[in-house]
Amino acid sequence: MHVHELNPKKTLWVLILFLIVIIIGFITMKKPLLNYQLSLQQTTKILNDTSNNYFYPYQLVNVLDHENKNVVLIDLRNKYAYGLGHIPGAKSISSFSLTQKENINLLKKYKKNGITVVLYADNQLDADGPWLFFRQIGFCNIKILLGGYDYYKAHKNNLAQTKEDNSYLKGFPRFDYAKVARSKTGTFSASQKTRKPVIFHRRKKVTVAAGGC
Amino acid sequence: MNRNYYILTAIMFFLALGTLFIHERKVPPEISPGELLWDVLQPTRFVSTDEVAKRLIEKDPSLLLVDVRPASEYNKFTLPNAVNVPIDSLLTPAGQSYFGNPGMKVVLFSNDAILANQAWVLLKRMDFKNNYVMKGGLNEWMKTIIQPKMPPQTAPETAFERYDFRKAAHLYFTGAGIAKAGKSASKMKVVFKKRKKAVVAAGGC
Amino acid sequence: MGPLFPNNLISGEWNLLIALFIGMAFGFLLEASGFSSARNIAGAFYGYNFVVVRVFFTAVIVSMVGLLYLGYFGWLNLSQIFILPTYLPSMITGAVIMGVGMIIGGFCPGTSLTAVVIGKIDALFFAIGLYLGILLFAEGYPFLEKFYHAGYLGHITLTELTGIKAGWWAFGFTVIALAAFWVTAIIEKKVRKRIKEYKF
Amino acid sequence: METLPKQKKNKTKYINPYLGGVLMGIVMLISIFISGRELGISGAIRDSVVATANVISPTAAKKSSYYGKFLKNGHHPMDNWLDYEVLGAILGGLLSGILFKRVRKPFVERGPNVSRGRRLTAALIGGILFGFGTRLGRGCTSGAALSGASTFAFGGVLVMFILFGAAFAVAYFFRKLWI
Repeated sequence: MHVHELNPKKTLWVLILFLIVIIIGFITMKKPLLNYQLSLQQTTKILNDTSNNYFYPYQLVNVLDHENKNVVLIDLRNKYAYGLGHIPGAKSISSFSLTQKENINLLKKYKKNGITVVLYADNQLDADGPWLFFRQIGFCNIKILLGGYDYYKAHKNNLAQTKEDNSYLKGFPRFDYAKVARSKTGTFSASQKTRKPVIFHRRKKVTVAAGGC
Repeated sequence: MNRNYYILTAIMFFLALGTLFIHERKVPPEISPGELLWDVLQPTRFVSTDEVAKRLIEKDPSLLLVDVRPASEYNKFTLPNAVNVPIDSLLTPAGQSYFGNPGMKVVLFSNDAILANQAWVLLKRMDFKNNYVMKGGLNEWMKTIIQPKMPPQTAPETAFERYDFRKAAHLYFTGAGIAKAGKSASKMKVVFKKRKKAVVAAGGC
Repeated sequence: MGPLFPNNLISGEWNLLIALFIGMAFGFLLEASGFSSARNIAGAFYGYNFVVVRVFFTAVIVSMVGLLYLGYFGWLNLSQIFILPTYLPSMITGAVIMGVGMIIGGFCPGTSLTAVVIGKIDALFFAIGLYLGILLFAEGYPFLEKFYHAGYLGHITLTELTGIKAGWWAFGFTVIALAAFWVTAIIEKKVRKRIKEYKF
Repeated sequence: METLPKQKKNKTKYINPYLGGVLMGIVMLISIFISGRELGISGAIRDSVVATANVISPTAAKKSSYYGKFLKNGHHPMDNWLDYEVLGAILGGLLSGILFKRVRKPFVERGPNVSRGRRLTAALIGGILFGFGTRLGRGCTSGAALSGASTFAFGGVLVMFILFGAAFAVAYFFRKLWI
């Protein structure tokens, strides 16, 4: 009675079916155009690297004189704003078309040729997101124009002198906060005293299906 | 022995061999670069200082302010009830515990919006939702809430309404006049819940 | 996208209905592969019938390899699946007791149930024994509780324990299993020649 | 399910063990894909024990440190994934038995050198041992060893090797039962 079918023909068919499913998986798998080149840890490290991250307005002088041919300016604002006025020689790639393949390939070409790409928008903040994104996917040749177009527009004619100016720099307190926010009656502001104790709650690592036998 | 057994053995062997060359998913989960770029381009993450002030005055319990500046600056001054998560501690479990809690809206701020925005991008990459960036940061806060400027006479009426609100907020946050009331009232306990992605079925062994 | 239920993609009721169908497929395969016979199962340990080893290890390697591919394609979030927790001393003891129980009784729980429904009285006795054994454990639980919870290592996987990539484990298991299949086929042939009383 | 080739001389054939294995692996993958967990049997028997205890004496069962664990959430102890799965397994076994004409009048299957009484006693003792072991091992051959090992769980692999190792080690002493 204990007879097993010896020919594994059906087994073969089932395994081939399994193989086909896996092949389908490989074919349908989205091959991302972009991949992270920097880990999260590496990304936090580069944030303070001012010399590689920033392009200062006074550095534009060289570029506008066509002395420095290794810099390409990219205008991230929309076409309309670009049409109203832009830094001479800047290319218009509005931020929403950044994901397009040809734009990515263009950036890759620049990277290969050692050309520095300077992103700008109206202000630094608008270009900051795209800039940090491109740094994370491995474009280390991308810088951000400090002050943005607004600052350029205001100081178009005296860019060289802006070296002494620091009003476009971001990330510094412009006020002595504690002093300014101090109440006129001499007591500290509510914020100083009511800071709540720091309580750490560990985020649950994963949600797991229950199981067992 | 049947020839098919050799084929079976070979298929299984190469399938298993293939597993050596596929990488495993990253932990913690990261969203794909394409999604990240799309989210980065959305301006919806920015909230104004007025909005934050309003929520603070209303004592919105779902609001959590996170100061991403270094601890030294945080210790000098910060917004009411803000917690400090310097940008390099975003990757630690302790730092991450503040984000992605259900029902909580987290507003990040720094001196300007730049650092907070960068923190937001990192958090987005780690797939944390419901995070916002206070536009203009503390500098803007000082300019608009602590030292509001009277709009010119030609300004529209809404500008004056905003100015009135800012004046009131100024009194509230500097403690001028209503210091005592503001102080005790703004002591809010924020209750965290553990972040849960999905329901865990009961059971087990 | 998967697993569907923990990600709330299907409701709890559907999950239970699907459990029924998955169980049906499992029971069907157990019975159809010959696990409903105690002599088939015990045969693996006397060298005359390696059906248990074949079915068992084929299932393990197919599942292991498939799991890694599914995870790679993004179809399945591997961090969301249930991982058996490890309690060293109690699991080792339990496994030894189960091993002895299997050789005496000739079944394991799943196979005994499928054997009961096709009319095997020995399987029925085994199933009653299972019930009594668990009852015994439940009644004796207060004395065993400390031992039961000792040596807890968490829901730990081989990769977490050793730091070796899961792919290597899958590959290693597959190679060992495939080798075992060929070796057992040879052993089976030799032993069957020797045991004359065993009718096939 | 595929049909088997014509049976010779009324002999029932089992499917090729590798076919069973590959299909079982695929069933487990489907189970993981849908429910995030794999197969298991012994937990359902535990649930039936708990349910019985609950029927006999609900208050005592709730107080008991073991039964109480499974009666906490107010569900009926038999109302969970595993129990439906085991119900399915029983139906599936019946289905296969009918399909391959293996369902028979109740009989005792035994080795050539063992009496019916001894076989049944051995089955009962084996069952008691196995049942006791499943609780310590957090699952049976399907729940702990098969499902555990295939999800790379350390505990599963441990149980798998020790279970088969122990069975192999003591097999010699019980050879009279089987050969």
